[in-house]
Amino acid sequence: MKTVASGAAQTTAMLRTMLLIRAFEEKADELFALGRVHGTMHLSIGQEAVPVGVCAALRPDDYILSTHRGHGHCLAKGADVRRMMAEFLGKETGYCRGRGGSMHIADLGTGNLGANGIVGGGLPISTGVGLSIQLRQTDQVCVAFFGEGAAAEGAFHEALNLAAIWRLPVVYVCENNQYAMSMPARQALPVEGVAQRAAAYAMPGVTVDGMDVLAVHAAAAEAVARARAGCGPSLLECVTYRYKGHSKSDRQRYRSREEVETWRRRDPIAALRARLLAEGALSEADAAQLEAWARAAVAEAVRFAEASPEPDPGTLLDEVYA
Amino acid sequence: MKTVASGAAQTTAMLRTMLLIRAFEEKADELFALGRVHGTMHLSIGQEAVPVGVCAALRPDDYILSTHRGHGHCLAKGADVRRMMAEFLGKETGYCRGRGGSMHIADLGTGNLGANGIVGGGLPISTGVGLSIQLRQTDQVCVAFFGEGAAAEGAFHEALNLAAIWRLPVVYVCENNQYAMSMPARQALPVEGVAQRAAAYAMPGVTVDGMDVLAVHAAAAEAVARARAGCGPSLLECVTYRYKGHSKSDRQRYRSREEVETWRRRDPIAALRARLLAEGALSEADAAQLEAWARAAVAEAVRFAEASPEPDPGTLLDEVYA
Amino acid sequence: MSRELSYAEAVREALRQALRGDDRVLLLGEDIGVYGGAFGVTDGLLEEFGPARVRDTPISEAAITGCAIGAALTGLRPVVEIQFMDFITLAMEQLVLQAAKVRFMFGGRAAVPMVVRTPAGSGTGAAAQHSESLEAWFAHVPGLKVVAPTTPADAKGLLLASIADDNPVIFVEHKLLYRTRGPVPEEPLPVPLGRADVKRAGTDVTVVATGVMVPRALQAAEQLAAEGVSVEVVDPRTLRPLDAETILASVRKTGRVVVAYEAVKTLGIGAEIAALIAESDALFHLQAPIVRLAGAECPIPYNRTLERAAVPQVEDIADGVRRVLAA
Amino acid sequence: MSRELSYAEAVREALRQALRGDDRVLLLGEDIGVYGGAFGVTDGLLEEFGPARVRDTPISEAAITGCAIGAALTGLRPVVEIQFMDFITLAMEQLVLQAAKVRFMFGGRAAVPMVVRTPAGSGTGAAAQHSESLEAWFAHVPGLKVVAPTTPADAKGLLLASIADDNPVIFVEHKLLYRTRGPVPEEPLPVPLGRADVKRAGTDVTVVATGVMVPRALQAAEQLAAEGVSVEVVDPRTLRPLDAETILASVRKTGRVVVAYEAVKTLGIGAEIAALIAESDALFHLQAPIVRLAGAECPIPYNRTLERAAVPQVEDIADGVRRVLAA
Ligand SMILES: Cc1ncc(C[n+]2csc(CCOP(=O)(O)OP(=O)(O)O)c2C)c(N)n1
Ligand SMILES: Cc1ncc(C[n+]2csc(CCOP(=O)(O)OP(=O)(O)O)c2C)c(N)n1
Ligand SMILES: [Mg+2]
Ligand SMILES: [Mg+2]
Repeated sequence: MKTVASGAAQTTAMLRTMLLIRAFEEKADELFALGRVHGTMHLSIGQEAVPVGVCAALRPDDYILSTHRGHGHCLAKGADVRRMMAEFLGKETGYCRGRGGSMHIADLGTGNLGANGIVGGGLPISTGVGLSIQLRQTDQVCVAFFGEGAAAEGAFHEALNLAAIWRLPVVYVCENNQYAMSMPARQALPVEGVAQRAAAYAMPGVTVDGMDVLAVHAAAAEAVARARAGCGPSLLECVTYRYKGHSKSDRQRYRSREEVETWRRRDPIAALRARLLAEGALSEADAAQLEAWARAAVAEAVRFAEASPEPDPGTLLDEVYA
Repeated sequence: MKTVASGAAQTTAMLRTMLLIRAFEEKADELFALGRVHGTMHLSIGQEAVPVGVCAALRPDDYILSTHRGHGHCLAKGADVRRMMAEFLGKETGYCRGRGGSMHIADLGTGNLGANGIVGGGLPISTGVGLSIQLRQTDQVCVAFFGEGAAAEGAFHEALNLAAIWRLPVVYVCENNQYAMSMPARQALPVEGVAQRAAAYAMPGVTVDGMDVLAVHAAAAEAVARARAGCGPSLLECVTYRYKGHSKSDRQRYRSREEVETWRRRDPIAALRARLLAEGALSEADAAQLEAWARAAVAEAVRFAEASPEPDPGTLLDEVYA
Repeated sequence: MSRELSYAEAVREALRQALRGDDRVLLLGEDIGVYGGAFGVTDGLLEEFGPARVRDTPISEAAITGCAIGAALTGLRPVVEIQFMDFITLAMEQLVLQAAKVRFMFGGRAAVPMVVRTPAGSGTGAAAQHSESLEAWFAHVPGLKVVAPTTPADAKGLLLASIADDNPVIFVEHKLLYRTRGPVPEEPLPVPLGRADVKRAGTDVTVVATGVMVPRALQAAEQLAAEGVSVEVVDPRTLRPLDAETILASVRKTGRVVVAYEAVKTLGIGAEIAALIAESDALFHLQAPIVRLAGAECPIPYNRTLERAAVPQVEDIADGVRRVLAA
Repeated sequence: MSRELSYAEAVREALRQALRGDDRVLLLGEDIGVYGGAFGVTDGLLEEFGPARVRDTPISEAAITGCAIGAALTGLRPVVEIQFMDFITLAMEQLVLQAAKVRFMFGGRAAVPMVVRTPAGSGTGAAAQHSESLEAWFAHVPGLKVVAPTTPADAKGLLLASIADDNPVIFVEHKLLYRTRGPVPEEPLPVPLGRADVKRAGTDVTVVATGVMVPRALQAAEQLAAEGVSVEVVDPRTLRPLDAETILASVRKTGRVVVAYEAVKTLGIGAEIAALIAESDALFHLQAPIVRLAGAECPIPYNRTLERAAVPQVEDIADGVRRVLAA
């Protein structure tokens, strides 16, 4: 897989975003461990290539629907890390004014229609976004992210079926990270991968190495172009891995340390970094600078969030109805 | 397609059952027109080959789950036409003591776990029956009937997925009668037929002429044998047609008279009759006798039902809890 | 200008006027196109507005609902028809966890202007899976509005208001009312959500009735008038938010209350109405315990006699009023 | 013989004893095997009973529930875990239109002995889609039973009774109670369904509380005792069928009622409790309007302060009691 149309600048931007996501989540993990977070969260550390590769193929006015494991999607679509962190910490300056938290961050300004606490819950909605695009006759595209575990939900089936018969501009991106909580994909799926199901909806089904951001990007670009051209939906399966537990309470008894280690050796950030260095597109100093930038941006986000006010309980009922 | 293992006696029995179903439903139609039925009903006239061909492949202790269009399934599995008619007319002697009506007839004695008013509603239940068979380690089989319209429901997907990963002894029989109410199958399905979806569950998917009872029977026998042998579920699609409207209020604006006529010319009962005559397995007199028997059985069922008492409103709450 | 329309025609007229007046409105549902809807409500709309805006869908209640949410989030105003209220059970996650909550969860930065129309109720011999009255579930859900018109005029005006509303609205139509007729203004005049209507003024007893119980209560009131009893019939019309003030004012006046609803008695809408009274000062005006008349604690049976016995009839309401007067 | 267990351990013990005692019992759910369940309730059961009877499922709430129905109809006694009560919204059709109605629709000729266990409630910072309290929906459905234990002993005994029951039972566990401890008998002794429990006897005010409001009410009662107020705390334990008699007897005695529940106030279980009182003779014993303390009319927010503000706390209950005494 070569750097295709992307160009070195875009590739470097991808590395930057992946570093930002990683830094955000490592900080989130740390804050959680320090007891500074009330709630739960799902880290996508190890999976950064998927949101970044996919979102790099999108325009600012394109839409995404995200999942419970959505920090990466949100940042990759262009969210402000400060307002994300503020939301994570439940502050009034957060994207959802502290009402949503990690599992519900949305940034309508960048077309992110929200993370979702319900597995598969965003899939029917994404089909509706596709329908809306078609009816409004814009050439926008909608990407729906979901985990391979969601492919067992009825919502997956209904959503893809409607998108297929109506030829809607939606790209369904499956982040197959091998597990749904403790359930191994090989035990939950009678077929090899989720992409095998695309044929049931007469849509293209592509499987790609989800640890290779450029491969993800190339495949996503093709599916997005199809959708934008009015040729209908696609299913793109990105094979990846989450390094951390499912959520904070996970003892990870369903997998071995060796398995995790094997995948860590294929780290998408390290791989891209190495490649850019090898290609001469980046120097060690550039890389270090990017890393420092990401950490600094996250540190600044934490400062911003911590300095922000808590929501006022007197406003509890303000946002229930429009 | 030849008469395979069935033998002339079994084939004649199939004709008999098809005639009984036809006679039952023509009478139901007539009673409805006379205003003697309070409620709705869904006639399967034209589709008789499917329940009869499938159920002929089952043992008495096998299970079926039926649909809103379930008269044929019920009779084919061995129900007493008198108690069916009594249920249809809402009588205390009916299978459901008049509580269920056409859409909910069940006959647990013959393994019919019930018609269902919810499209796709029986599919998850059938998977559970398969699970129960597997856990109880009997060699029973469960057949789940459903219309092609139900293949758009999430329940279809979830049910088949679970049956596949657990290798349950369930045969999913799709009665593709071309329409779901007014929705043509070609408009609701992005693929050619429902059987095309079997691959998404790594199970065999077979399409068969649903107007040919022997073809249905042969295909069903194979799927049932697989299930009984512990080789897991199958999806069998029977291509058929309903001659009558969806239910009583249907003006049938979604199809042409010519289309209906074309299908009527392939009538499954007429075809089997002609074939048995041609093979010399049946004489015209035999055939006429079978027809008369069916009409007489239904007439007797109407007498039985009409002589039966209405349920007592004082018993309204008796069957809510066990 | 007003003329007589049936309730079904009134709903259709509201849909037609909304579709004509606002490009963002679209209809989604099973068999709403050439079939005209299971109860004929959308008859003729496909011909006028075409298959893109009057969109027949496969049998996928959850995804249809999700489609409406996605469309509403991105600038459209979808109106979904769920063929029978029973089938809304398949869309609960999308309606309750998504549509109702999105705005709140996103800190007020999104709106979900959509309507789910659905026919409810028993009386047609359709048995337990085609006769549900589930409005109380939705009235329990912040973020949703629940509307249940009982006259053609209310059907039209409340539907127009629901489509114009920026929140998800569950619009409950009653099958037995579709053919009832009444005057309906020709103009697209919304009837505001959240306001009860005193369908008949009276002084001795308040009957708070919803759905098909409203015409039944009016009939009972007519009978009782002959007995010299003056019954006030209050129709909440919107079940969430409930217009508690109109109900309580009537109770303070009459001191006697019958609540009539078709849904199962336990935790049906009348439970909330009784509770509202019991937690207000109106309690001290009560001269008799509240009488709730509602659906029996069973699924709806098929047999016609059993089916009738399972929900309050005119005579049950009249008896209930007599009972509350005698207490 | 009794020893201290946590509520989670008590549930686990009931499951273990049921699995040991009856071959027909099986567990189905997401991550109930090696993971031990999202809240650790089924920890260790896979090891003892193997993957056939402690069956991890894919994420398919509707089909898991359907599997239980099919298994129950053919001789087994399945116990399903729905990981969070919110997700039960995906199984409403199977639970309400199928499980609850099959017996009635089939004229009493079938039974559906199954249990759906599910953790409910807020307080964990899990926000709007992981904090639902939806028990009132199910209490509105004939054919279902609804159980909501609040102590370890009740959790064990009621779960055993639910598994032994021949009807579909929704068994609501509360996340915040999982770690609370109390004495639990070692023997597999069922606690009968349908009977309320007076968790504290008193004479001045009745507090009818459910779920996590029971320990909060007991704490409030303790505080109020210091002020010389004698509070009776009634825990219905089973929400369908409700033990109206025990509640009404307490109301007749005290004449003052606070109903405390976590679910959204409108049409939560307390609506039915208030209505039951208002339609009974107990109404005439009321010396003050009923006070309902319940969840705010909004989804559960993420922020901890907002989350606390959205549901009644100990001090709110104490204030409610003072209010009902002052009226
Ligand atoms: C409808 C529903 N069922 C169950 C859950 C609990 N849950 C949250 S994430 C998760 C696993 C999801 O797996 P997958 O879709 O593969 O996404 P991943 O977590 O691996 O990113 C489960 C079971 C949920 N949130 N929603
Ligand atoms: C969940 C649900 N949605 C809609 C309906 C209304 N309905 C009853 S039958 C039917 C068409 C079903 O089509 P199909 O599955 O092909 O069966 P057929 O009627 O053709 O036998 C519809 C839409 C229903 N009963 N249940
Ligand atoms: Mg996964
Ligand atoms: Mg069909």
